[in-house]
Amino acid sequence: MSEYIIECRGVKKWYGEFQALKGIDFNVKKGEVVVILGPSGSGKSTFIRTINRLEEHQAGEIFVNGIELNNDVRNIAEIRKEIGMVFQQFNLFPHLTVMDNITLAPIWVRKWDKPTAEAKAMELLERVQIPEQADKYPGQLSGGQQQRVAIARALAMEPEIMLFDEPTSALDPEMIKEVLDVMIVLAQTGMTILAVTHEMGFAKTVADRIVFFDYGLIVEENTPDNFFTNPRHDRTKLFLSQILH
Amino acid sequence: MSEYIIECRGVKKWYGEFQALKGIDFNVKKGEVVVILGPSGSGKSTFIRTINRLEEHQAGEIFVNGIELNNDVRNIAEIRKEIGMVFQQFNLFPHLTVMDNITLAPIWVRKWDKPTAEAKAMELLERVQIPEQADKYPGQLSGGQQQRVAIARALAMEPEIMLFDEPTSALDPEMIKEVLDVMIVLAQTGMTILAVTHEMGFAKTVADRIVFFDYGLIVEENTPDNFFTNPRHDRTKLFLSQILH
Amino acid sequence: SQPKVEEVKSNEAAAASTTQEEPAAAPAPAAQATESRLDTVRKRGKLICGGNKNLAGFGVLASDGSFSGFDIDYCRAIAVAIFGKADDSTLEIRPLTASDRPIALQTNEIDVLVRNTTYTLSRDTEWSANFGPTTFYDGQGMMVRKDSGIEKLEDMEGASICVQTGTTTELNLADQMALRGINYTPKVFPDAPSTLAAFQAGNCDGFTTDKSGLISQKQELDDPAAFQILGVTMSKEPLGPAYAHGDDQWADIVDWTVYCTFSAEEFGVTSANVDDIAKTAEDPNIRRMLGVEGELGKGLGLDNDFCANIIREMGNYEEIYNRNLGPDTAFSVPRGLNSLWTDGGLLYSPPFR
Amino acid sequence: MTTATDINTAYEAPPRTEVGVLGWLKHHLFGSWFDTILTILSLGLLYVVLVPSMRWAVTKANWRAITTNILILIHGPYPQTQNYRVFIAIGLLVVMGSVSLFIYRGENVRGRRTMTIIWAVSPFFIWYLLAGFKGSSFLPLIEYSKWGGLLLSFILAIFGILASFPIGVLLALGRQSDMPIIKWMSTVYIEVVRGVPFITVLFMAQVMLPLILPPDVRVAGMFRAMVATALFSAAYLAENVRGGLQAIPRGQYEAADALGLSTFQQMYFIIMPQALRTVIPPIVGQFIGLFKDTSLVAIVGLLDFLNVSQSILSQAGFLGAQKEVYLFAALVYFVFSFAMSSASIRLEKQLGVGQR
Amino acid sequence: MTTATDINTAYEAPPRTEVGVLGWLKHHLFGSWFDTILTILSLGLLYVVLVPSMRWAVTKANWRAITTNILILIHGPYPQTQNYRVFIAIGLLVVMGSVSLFIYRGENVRGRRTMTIIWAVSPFFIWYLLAGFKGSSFLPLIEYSKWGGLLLSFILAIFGILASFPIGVLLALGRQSDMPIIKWMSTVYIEVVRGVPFITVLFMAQVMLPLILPPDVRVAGMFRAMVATALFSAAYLAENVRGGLQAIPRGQYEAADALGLSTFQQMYFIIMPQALRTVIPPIVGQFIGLFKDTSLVAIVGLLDFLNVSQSILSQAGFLGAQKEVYLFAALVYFVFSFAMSSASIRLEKQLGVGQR
Ligand SMILES: Nc1ncnc2c1ncn2[C@@H]1O[C@H](COP(=O)(O)OP(=O)(O)OP(=O)(O)O)[C@@H](O)[C@H]1O
Ligand SMILES: Nc1ncnc2c1ncn2[C@@H]1O[C@H](COP(=O)(O)OP(=O)(O)OP(=O)(O)O)[C@@H](O)[C@H]1O
Ligand SMILES: [Mg+2]
Ligand SMILES: [Mg+2]
Repeated sequence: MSEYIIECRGVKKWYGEFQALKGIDFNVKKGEVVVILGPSGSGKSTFIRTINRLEEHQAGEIFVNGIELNNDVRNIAEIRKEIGMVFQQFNLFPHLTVMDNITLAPIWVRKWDKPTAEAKAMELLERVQIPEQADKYPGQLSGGQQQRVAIARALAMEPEIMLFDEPTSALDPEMIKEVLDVMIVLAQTGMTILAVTHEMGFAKTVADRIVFFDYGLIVEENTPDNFFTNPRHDRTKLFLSQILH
Repeated sequence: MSEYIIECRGVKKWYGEFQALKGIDFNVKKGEVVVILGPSGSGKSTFIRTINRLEEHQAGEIFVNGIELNNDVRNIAEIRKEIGMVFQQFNLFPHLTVMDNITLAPIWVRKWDKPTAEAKAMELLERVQIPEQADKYPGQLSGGQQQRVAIARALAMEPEIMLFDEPTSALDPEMIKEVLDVMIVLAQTGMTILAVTHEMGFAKTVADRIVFFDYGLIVEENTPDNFFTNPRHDRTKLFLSQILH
Repeated sequence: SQPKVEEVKSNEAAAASTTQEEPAAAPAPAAQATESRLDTVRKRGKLICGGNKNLAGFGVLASDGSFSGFDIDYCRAIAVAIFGKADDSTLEIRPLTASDRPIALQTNEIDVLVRNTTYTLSRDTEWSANFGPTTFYDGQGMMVRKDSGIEKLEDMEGASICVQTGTTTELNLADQMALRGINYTPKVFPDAPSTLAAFQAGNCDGFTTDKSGLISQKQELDDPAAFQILGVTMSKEPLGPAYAHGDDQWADIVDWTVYCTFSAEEFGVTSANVDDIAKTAEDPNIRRMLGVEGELGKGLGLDNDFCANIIREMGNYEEIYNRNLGPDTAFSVPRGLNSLWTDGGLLYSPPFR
Repeated sequence: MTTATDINTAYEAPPRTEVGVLGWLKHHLFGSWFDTILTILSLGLLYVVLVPSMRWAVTKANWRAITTNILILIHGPYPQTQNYRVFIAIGLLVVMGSVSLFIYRGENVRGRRTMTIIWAVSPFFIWYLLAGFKGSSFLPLIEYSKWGGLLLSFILAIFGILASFPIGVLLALGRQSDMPIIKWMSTVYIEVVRGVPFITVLFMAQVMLPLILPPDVRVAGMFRAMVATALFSAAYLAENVRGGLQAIPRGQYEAADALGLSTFQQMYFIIMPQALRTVIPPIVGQFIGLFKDTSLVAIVGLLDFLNVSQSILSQAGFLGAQKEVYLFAALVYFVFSFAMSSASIRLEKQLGVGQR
Repeated sequence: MTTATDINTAYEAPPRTEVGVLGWLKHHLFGSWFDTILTILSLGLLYVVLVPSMRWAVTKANWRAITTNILILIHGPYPQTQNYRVFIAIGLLVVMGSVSLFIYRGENVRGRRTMTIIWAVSPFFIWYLLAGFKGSSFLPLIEYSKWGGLLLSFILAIFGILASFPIGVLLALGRQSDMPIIKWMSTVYIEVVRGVPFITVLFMAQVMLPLILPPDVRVAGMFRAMVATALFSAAYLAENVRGGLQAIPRGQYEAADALGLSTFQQMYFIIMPQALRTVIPPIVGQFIGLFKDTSLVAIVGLLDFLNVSQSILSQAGFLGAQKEVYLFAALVYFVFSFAMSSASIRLEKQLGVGQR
């Protein structure tokens, strides 16, 4: 049991009558880096969001750190503390400075005092290489800088797991590189990472495992090498042919 | 004079005290496909937007089809009829159906009657391969579909020139391909195209010329072959090294 | 300082100068001078009379959409004097609040104001208005709860009193209480219903207004028997019609309309017998009044039989009074001062001759 | 682990955690102890408030004050011999309203266009039906001073809404304009009118207008009130519309420019439809306010619904009927305000404001 | 063509097409014939309106009606022997306001915190300063029925604004809530209160309250009016806030959830600051309306500013001074409404609502 930090068994999810997840069995070990691929609408985002309960699953079980995700509000709070999430659209709080964006949750959820939280925030901003932006507002930053702030904000809670939902797809090419660099460093430090991304370079270099979704199911699970050079499933081959144009 | 469909001489543009364009000399022949590259903030968007007067230039001259762009409102209207523009964020009108988005300008600016405009619109929707979406609203379409509607909307005015400002950078990888395919077909039909894009595949295969901007100046102008394999300028080399990771 | 104020006021009303431009204001009095009020009214085809819609017995909007009441009947009488009849085509009642009635007069919105308005010197001057003969002699009274133990004003030390704002009532109250050295708290309200509602709700110990109003409004209370009206009369409240300065012919028409109803009662002419009496009467006073003899009506610019018309349509003073306030109504206000001079009251008409 | 060899594109039906009305009740009203307490408390509150009120309404209240006066409540002093005209107008509107519900839902374009034309023409038709013609014996002239009650309140509110709308939109655009004169004038107008109580405006109109106009030109009080209402409301509307304009992304203007649309076309087809849609709630709130503020026109001597109600209290038979009359008035205002509010929420939903 | 061998990162200065005030005037007021005509027309209008008004105000108007009564206009029947307390309160507020302008602009965190505490405490201080204490000879008790004029209007408006704010926010959240009971209750409250005229509410409070309360409990009219104002305003505020809530992207809620913020923290730190910011214009419009509507409290017998003004008109000596009195009242309302409006526009700019 304790071998896995995330365990999903038969997770199913409906939006109204539409079934977005059809029974996902999927486990992640501590420190693993997993990249999730798949065509648009295949349920990647839905799945990653059920893990920190931004979406409620209606069947199956999800355990994070051994705690089950169910209607118990305390469990949800407990699990969310351990999971950081980075969104495609950054979702920074536009009315707060970068510093306040990062320290808000540590101060009010982790109950750190302000100097501690700010010291931690500065450390993280240095790690994502934008310490000089601490007092700006998100609207004053470029997209790449905003996404790095979002990563720092998630890391400030010192989570054990980081979820990334297409973190670079709203960015310009040069900025993509900035963000990927941060993610790569993060992966190398041993963080458990679950990332939906179409950056094949990232998948090839740092992923321990690649998972391919379609129609709400896991179609293929493979090592990066095998996945790209020797995919097992026809659907995967079709997908790769379109991506690697 | 009539050799060029677009002629720019010493175009300068300030935002307040900040100079975004520092004297651009640049001409485009009818039927040419020009790709504009450059780092973020180098003035690519600003330049392309001065050509249909979304931004006003403060020095220099711009001629489109031999008509000078100046404060004369009639000239501006005349020129805008001949130029179609596709934006990064699509900018479809969310309260109008796809059909109405496309036919609005032909009916009210070109003064076509409705059936003519709708016939033309259907023809274009078939060309961008989404005729079945005519009665939907933009919010009901995927990003790739929206961008194809935006292209159809611009083409419906039967412009002689198409401007693209990073038309694919808000899209998912699979959708990028859909849009690029449409653009490639368009280039092959002999349309004059000016495109800001970081899709190197597009630049390599269909561009007649590549222009590289930095700090509000044209740093390098070259054929695609030479540009990628044998760039003249150091800045270009640096840029290429970051993009082609 | 009084005359000075008056001068300023009357100038202003006459010259009609406001924030608007000066030149446009200048011709206004001239234009008014050329056309008499009577001509204006005739040309318009109807009389516009400022009235009340909220005072039971005096001016009320009835269920059939018409206005009725003692004051409204005088509006009618004036319309009859001019047009020979009073109906929708010859009379329009403009319901007014206490505080906009002077403006309505000054701006010629209305031709005459018959809205339980007390005749005072300052109103006479500062409203740029004149008052006709008093139609109803009222006096301010005080109503209290029977169980309050208050029998006279002197018992009201420290009491709170509900009173309507913008009225002479408010000022009389202050004068009378100051005179007697009584401390009290006035609670003022913008209109009659809210004043009474506050009293009903127990917000004040006393409720003051004209006695006629007290009598009628007492009926509006949930339990009229639990209240009593004190004997004291705190003021003189002569109520009568008012009209703007500047047209004496018009003033005469209004005045003699009122006197017509007084005289008719004095001579025993009623709506029932007016036509017979016109044929048979021998008293020259009556004959002149009814227009059978002489040219009195023509002198006013009216039909010679204007008074006969009034009595035929509206009745004499007694009929008007009884119809609205008399023993058969819910209010049953005793005539008191409003009796003919011959009965010891104050109603006295100058002779028709 | 799981390696599907064939992709399953079939769907299972979603689990039914709640079935039917009872399930819904259980889930929503008694889902937790907190819900349950709330449910019981509010039922209790309803009981405490409603039961005595109903008992009073049925046994004690003297509703004759209302029933006897229902006609003047509806149309004020409008002559009762002619009041079938008012009821024809009401009937017409009801029929048009019901027919519209069908027609505008359907797909019949010709029918919708016809209906729109009918709606556009009907105000003039109804106006002449109500006002009549001088000297006509079939539809004799009814003077404006005779229009009152709900009829008057409606006319004021509807005119106020219809007329303030274009003025408000123009003012909002004016305030955003690049031309400083237009900008200043719009701003001054908006700020001055918003800054002054409606009563004061009405009062000034009452005092000033007769002084400006030649003495024999008389503007009926109703028109004065109509104009004052519209001008007053326009200033508030302008600010609401401005809020909506601020929510339109720049890209919409740019796209319209790039297509070569003129400024007017851009506003009419692109900007305004979106701007107005986002500010439906405040605009409707304002219109409800306008409807209720029509009662202030009493100051120019008009007999609107609330004033007729109040005057009932002075009728000899109903001297003590405050509670009944005020309750009834509140109820009538509520019914119409609520209808407006509901219609607006339906509209909001149809236009998809709430979704994102 | 141009092939820069070295990148020019230097900037030229922008061309100066207009210099100084004259240049600005030329460009903006006389830029085209249309501008020029507009400029001349509006100057003409100003002349036609302002000059005679000023002449009237200076030569004809009888301002003694105002000057003689200035004290009761400010504080109504508050005893004039004690009215230094009112002026101390006003002075205090002015001083606090001016000091705040400096403090809140500066960077001194301690100073700002102190100032905020002073603001929080001041209402209680001022209240006791004005109300006094029973039996005290230094600050004798002044009964609430003696509070009037602008003082009363302000108290009603400020209390109405401060109290309706939290209630309105809660109602808006309630209406968006998932719990049907809370949703219904909020919706019913909002719709009923919005649907009924303020006058009716005040009147009902007047007639009904004494029937509900035990006979010896008397609530001062001022408190009744304060509560009614706040409750009434809250319903409108709720709808405005709901408009703001609808403008918040879902991503903001999700990000807050993902960080583990509680529902309250989420609302307080993330959602509300943004929601309120977008609806500043309608909220301010509503508060201006509230300030002006305070004049309706006359119906429960309170002497607010407008009622004091009107009562001047029944003083012998000033019976005909309508124009002066109403103009002055309009001016006073305008000054304060405009101040609110300007402050809100500054706030909007500071918070960057208009920029995108
Ligand atoms: N709130 C919702 N209501 C209804 N259907 C939804 C909702 N969210 C997602 N879906 C549907 O569920 C399916 C899976 O969506 P999801 O966002 O998980 O896909 P994805 O794999 O992340 O796609 P993408 O690459 O476009 O982000 C899609 O068909 C989508 O239309
Ligand atoms: N409206 C504006 N006001 C002030 N500065 C502006 C404005 N628009 C653009 N700029 C500035 O002008 C410069 C050029 O902007 P532009 O958008 O043309 O760059 P770009 O090359 O298109 O960059 P990107 O790849 O990020 O789109 C940038 O430094 C930008 O900050
Ligand atoms: Mg997704
Ligand atoms: Mg750009």
